[in-house]
Amino acid sequence: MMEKLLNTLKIDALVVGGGIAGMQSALDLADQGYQVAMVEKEASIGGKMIALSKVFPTLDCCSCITTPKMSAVAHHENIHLFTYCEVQSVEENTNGFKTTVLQKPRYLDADACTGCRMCEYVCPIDLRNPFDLNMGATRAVRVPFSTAVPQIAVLDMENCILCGKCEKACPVGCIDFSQQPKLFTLQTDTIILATGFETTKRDAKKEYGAGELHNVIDGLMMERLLAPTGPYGRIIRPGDGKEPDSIAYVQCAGSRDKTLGVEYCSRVCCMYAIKQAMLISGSLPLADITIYYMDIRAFGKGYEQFFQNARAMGVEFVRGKVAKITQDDHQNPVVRFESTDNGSKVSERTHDLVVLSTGMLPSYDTKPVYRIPAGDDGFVYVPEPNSAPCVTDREGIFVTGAAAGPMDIVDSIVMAGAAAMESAAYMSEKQDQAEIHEQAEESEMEVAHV
Amino acid sequence: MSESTNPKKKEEKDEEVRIGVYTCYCGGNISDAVDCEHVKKVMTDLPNVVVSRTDMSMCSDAGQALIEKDIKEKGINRVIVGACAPSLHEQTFRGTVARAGLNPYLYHHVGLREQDSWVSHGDYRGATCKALNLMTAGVAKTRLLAPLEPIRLEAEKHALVIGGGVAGLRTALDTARRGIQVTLIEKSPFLGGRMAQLGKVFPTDEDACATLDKLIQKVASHPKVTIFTQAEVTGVSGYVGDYQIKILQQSRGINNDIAEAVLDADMPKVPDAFNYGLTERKVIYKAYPGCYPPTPAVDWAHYNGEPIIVNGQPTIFYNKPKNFDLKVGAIVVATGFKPYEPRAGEYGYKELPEVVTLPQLIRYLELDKTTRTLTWAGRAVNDIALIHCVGSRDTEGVHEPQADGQVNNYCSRVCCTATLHMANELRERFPDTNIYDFYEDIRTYGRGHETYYQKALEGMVRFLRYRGIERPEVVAAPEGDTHPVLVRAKDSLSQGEEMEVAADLVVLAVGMMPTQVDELVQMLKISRGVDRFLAEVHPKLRPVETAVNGVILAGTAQGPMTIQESVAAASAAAVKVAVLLGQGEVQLDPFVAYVDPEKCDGNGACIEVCKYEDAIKMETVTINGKDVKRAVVTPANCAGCGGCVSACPNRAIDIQGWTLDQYDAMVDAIALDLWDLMEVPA
Amino acid sequence: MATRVDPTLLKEMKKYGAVGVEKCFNCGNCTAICPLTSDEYAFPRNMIRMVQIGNTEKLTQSLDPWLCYYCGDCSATCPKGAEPGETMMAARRWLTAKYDISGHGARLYTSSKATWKAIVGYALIPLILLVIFHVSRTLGLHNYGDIVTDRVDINAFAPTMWVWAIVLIDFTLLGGRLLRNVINMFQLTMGTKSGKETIPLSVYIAELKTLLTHAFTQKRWLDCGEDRSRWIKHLFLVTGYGTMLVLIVGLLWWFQTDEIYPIYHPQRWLGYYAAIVLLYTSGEALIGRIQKKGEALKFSHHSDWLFPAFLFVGTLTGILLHAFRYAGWAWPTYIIYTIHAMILIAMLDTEVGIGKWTHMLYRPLAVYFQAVKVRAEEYNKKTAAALAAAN
Amino acid sequence: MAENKKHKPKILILATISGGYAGADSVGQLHTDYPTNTYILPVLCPCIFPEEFYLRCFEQGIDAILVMYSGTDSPYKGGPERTAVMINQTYPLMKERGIDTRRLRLAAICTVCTKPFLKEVTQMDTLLKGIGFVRDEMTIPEAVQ
Amino acid sequence: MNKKVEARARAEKMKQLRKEHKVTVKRTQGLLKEQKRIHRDICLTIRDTPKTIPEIAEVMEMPSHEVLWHITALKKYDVVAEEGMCGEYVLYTRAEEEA
Repeated sequence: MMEKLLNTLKIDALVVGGGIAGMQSALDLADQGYQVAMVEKEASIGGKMIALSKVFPTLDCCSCITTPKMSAVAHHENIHLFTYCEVQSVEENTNGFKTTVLQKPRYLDADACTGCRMCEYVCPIDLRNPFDLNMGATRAVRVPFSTAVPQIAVLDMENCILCGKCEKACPVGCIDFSQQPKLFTLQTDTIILATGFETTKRDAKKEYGAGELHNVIDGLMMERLLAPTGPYGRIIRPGDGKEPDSIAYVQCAGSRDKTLGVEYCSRVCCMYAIKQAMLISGSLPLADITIYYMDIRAFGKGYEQFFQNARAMGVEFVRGKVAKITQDDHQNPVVRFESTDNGSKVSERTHDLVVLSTGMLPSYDTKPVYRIPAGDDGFVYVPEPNSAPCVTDREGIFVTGAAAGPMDIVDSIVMAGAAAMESAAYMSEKQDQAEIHEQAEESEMEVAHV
Repeated sequence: MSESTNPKKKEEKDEEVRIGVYTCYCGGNISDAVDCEHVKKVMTDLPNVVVSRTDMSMCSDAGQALIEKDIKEKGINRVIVGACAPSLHEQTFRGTVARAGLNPYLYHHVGLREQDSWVSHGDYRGATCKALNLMTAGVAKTRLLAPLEPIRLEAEKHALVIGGGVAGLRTALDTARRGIQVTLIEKSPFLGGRMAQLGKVFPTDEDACATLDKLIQKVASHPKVTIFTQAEVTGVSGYVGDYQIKILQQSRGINNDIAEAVLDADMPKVPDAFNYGLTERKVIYKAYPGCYPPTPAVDWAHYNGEPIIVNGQPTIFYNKPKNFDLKVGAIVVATGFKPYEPRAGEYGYKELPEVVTLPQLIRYLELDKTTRTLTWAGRAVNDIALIHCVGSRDTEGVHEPQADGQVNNYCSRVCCTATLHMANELRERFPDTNIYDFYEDIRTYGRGHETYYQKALEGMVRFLRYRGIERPEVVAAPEGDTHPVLVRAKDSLSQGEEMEVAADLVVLAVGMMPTQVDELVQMLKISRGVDRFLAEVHPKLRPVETAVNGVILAGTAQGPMTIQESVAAASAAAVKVAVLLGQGEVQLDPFVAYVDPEKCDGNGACIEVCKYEDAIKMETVTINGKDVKRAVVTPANCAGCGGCVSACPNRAIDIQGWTLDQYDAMVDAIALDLWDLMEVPA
Repeated sequence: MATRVDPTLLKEMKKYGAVGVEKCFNCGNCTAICPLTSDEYAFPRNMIRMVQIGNTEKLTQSLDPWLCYYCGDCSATCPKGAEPGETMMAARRWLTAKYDISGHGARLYTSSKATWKAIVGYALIPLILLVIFHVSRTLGLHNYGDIVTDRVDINAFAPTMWVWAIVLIDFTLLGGRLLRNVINMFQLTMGTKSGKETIPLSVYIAELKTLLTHAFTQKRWLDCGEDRSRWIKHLFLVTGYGTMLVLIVGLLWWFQTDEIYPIYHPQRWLGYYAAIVLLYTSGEALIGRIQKKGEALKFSHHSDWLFPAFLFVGTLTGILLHAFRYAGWAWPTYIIYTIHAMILIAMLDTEVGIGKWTHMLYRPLAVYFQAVKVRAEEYNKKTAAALAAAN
Repeated sequence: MAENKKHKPKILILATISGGYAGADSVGQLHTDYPTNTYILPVLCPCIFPEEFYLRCFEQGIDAILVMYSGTDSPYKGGPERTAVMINQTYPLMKERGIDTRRLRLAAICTVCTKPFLKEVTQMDTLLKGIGFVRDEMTIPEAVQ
Repeated sequence: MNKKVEARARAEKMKQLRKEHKVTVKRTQGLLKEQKRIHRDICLTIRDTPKTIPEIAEVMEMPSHEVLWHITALKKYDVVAEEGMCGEYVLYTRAEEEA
């Protein structure tokens, strides 16, 4: 299939990671005529962004921005998409980089699958859906989510009883339980790392209930609750299905906290909390929303106005770090905090639902495979951020998006363009040099002839 | 250049019109306020409509696949989608339609989100009825759509970059590295922009000028870059791929042979804007020692024309401005920012000698990098107060407007980190000083920025937190006080107690304002946002492009940014230029005038009103053996304004894709009273 | 009028052992995590803020530092590593010094060199007195106390009544100093110096039981979230120390005897009990500090070492004294007696009224004062309401 | 909003893509409500419309027309001027037919002119509440329905 | 005949595969058994009257968050449907068409 095609094609750039940054870089390269290979470890591209509800500060629906890009990536004649694949090793050679990629088995023939989901409907195993942060349900064989690209099912062998029902149900007979992992290689001139980020684990802080309190959720979970395709189809709390009347946001629940080993600011949490607050007050107009914060970092274009609008809409902002979250007899989370702004009183307030504004953590260590070190914060090290924000300390390999530190979508997209520029310029210059070299050789030969 | 495509139109009109109508939920954005299912139902019954569907998000791959499938399987040959604003996804769906083998202009987009669901909360029935009318109008137009071919134009592989600051330089370099010719113009005599005025910069503490110099060297030595300093754009015409630019360049006035000597000569002095008026410079000057180009320049605005003795010779310098034209395919606007200038009396600025802006202090410290004792206004400085958000985050009606009557309600993004960076530098260089910092929120958001806050705290900088509406006040200390100025604020961290800092120096962390480029904005027809910075099309979909095809933004002209962000934005701008011009050809929408030769009687009314050169000509053609005059349009020269359409008494001329017939049909549909169709449970 | 920010206090407080207080960005986590805080008591952030702003006046008037038992939750959960618990500790040191009018305490807290000098100075007092005593005897100025070497006769080496007299004199002086400091504390914290509304005596009397319970039990400590072992150990320490203090200061004539009583005699077992408790608790405290065990022992200001070290060495020398006497070694007994006396005097003189020792008075007083304040506020409200009703 | 039950006078907005239409989008992005009897059609430049077009609109039952052009920001040479000419020529024709000339208005709206946009729309809506449907005042030359 | 051979080969292959994935298959089978029981019980509980999550949890003596998850799964695959609200809680009932 694809590999054969690749042998005949010269691939110019490899983009690792199919999130918004990776997609934008790939598109910007492909639009210039470069052949791009994209490797994504999940079964669909779209990254973290595709799971979000609406985005700040425009409040337009997130999938309206992501899905067209996903679609463009999938359909672009210069982009070759490899999902459910992981990069195993990278070797440098005279032509650039030889990358060995592992194709994880989907246990079905990806070329034949039409994404009809018949297999999913017959599968007897209900599993927690990772796309919904384990709040919703899915099956052991499934299309990852409704807008997945490619629309191909994937079978989770870890949770399969091999009953064979899917095999029988599949109209094209593409299920193959005996599929094995496969390795293939890609030869490229340059690599762009767009490996993205992870979020703070919900159980990271014992003062916040160590993940044991079911009505204390994290920001990404709230995104799913707000998304029209969310697990419950409405905003109810995961502890007992109650529609919350009073919702609290705990800012810096994973950032700017030495006890968690994360001293940096995660950059997006203030804005996503404010955005979610605005969305909630749209769906649950009577709900009280409180945001406990230390500094509101509404720094971007239009962000400050967004923050002021939220304030004007009645979202309550309380300055003070929540020290402790416990739970009352009705599973209602109780937050304890000092309001440092107003008379410095210590208070305990009961809410129906608490959202931890968890921060961004590096998701991938580039050291073993790419021999690129991490900075103090664990994100990919960039030696000259003010001159070359996408250039790593290994020539020919570039970094973009949240792999290079916490970043919001706007900044990721801009940086993705910059990474595409850097790698394109790197390739142009390499080619120019090769031509100069060739010319020099030719002229030498001429001299020799004479 | 393509031919006008109207001959084709006739044939295809005969074919049966089969319309597919798609109403998007937009993930709830539309369906929350509009009954999309009802819209779908009503659309099904309209003539020529073959399918009518809804989807959670039409623009998703699955949604697009739906349309493709209908085109292929149901023989749909016109498509209309009701979704977000056409500026966002009209192109997406044109692409979808094209992929399915249909002419992309057989697609029509109706904005149901920005112009209906988002502006009609609480009026579900009204919004739904409005959607019905709009969609019906859309279908009416769709019925009359004709296939069109985009106009293909050869693109000049040449870009103009306006602005020689770090963003402009970076865009120029990157564009040139992709093999595209670049002309970089800078208004002032020297490159470097605002970055040259900085000392050490975060997050690396590198020397700004050193970093900048490296970049300038690369740009200046690149064979594909031409640099013009003291140059300004005076005229723009044309369109993407083929812009004609008029440039006016002032003379430098100095030959290289006297470059050294002239600097030593005696001559009048003026306040040095490079040092924000802290010092004076001569009228013939270099901005800073290592500036580029290294040749001094004459400050024509201040040079009085009197002879200056150079090498013993009285010399008079003459400015002979040069006008020249350029042909470029794309324009990058990198006109940068200017620091906010507080009005007189704002925090004591210009009234108390001890009050300075942060950029001024940076220059002051750069003037003498070695001194270990800080003095200001003749006094040793022991206590320094820093005030954040000066000229940023102001609220209309609460804060006094600035000198120009405007209120900057945005956050200037960089000042927090810049201020803390300065606090740390002061702490390091002058360890005995006490530093106080008045803030509302510390916004050290970027990678490595929080470290500066941490360091400032560790360095015993005292932070006082005021609340937005209660800004600090700066007053002269009463006679006999230990210090010349007092800064007072209600410290929210001390239960709102009024605190007072006695200071020798008050530093205002001023925000960023867009450079005044009104004329350029008008010439380029680009737009500004409410914050008066230049506006992009969409912050996520097209973050560096303007609404004008071929005009691209780079750096702080677009909004406050750090150096790092400016550089990234500049590279992103360059990539757009490369995409646009790299292929040597650009495509334009075919929305231009065309003439129906059967209706045209050659009266020439259209030519009379047309303001575009060579857009419409009268030609003699032979019809039925008779030589008659008929109007003929040259598509590449036609802008598609339609002035000719209203002038023609015979309705013989129209704009492709926007015909009067289509408008009539839409108006009819909008005039329909559809309330009867609303008798469904809301 | 606006309070002027005073940058010196923070620097001063660092000398008193505040570490990291400058790093605090006032998030309020410490106050909210503290199990003892409520609407009435909000610390430690307020305390930190006073230090950062340099509000010396407010800090001097504050009782809050004494209401903290240093469980360390605030320091353990501080997102900035600002060590709020240690700031509270430093504030206690600072306040102890502030209450001391002589300024002696301040010198000892801010300089380890001054502390050493004081220790040596005070320790020399008993030595010099003994030397004078024996030299004057050999000069024939008096005929008390020949040094007996064939058996142990402490009362001959250092006659009990003389020693007791000196101890009592010293203790009276120290007591005077302590009383003066307590009055000073009262004036500073209860606002009598700032001319605020005075609290009626009845309120003071009504809350007396708070003073007594807290003085003996440190009950408030139990509200801390940690386990009770620290409280229990401390309680034991208090009983052991109290016993020893009573034995030496109050009952020296009964305690310092040459006759060895039978084991069931209270003089024997009281002494043993006190010795064991003191040796164990002070030893554990020292080891804890060396190992930096737990939040409360992570940082040790030089003044923190002093009290447990004195107790430990004092107890050790006391035990040795007892052992030598038991063994009948005359000279070693006299020498160790001298050393023991030197240590105890040095301890008393550097601790009572100015050192950490003093917290055993200040802390219950502070709890008491705080309770008085709360009651007074209620009282005032009531009277105001009654007045309003009458009108 | 119970009053929505019935058909209300309709406002047609002809908005330039480079100006008014984008301005309307900006209003949408701010989620500011305005009446639903407003129908925006994008135009490249309203100079395309001859006088008959406007008259026909009224005849068809459009009760008011707001032409939101780009004014001096127009990307088209001569477009704004020509638009103004066409509209000025329409007014006397409206009078002839007994149509209140306030029903046709020309306004310059830029891409971020959210406040002017809302002002125009609400003003027109208020006007229509007072003067009612166009059909009720029109003297229709030919017999139409 | 040919079909039979194929079926046998397939059965053999599945057997082999089940052996290969012994651990996960066994664990998942246990999970499935439990899940089936719970689903049956939930359906039984809400057969006659629609109930809220806390009500179902009380009847089944199960933590409410687990009940919610099972309901979510049943709802996604159309076994259970929402039927109005009871105060702040959603009422769940059997879906009309049984899966």
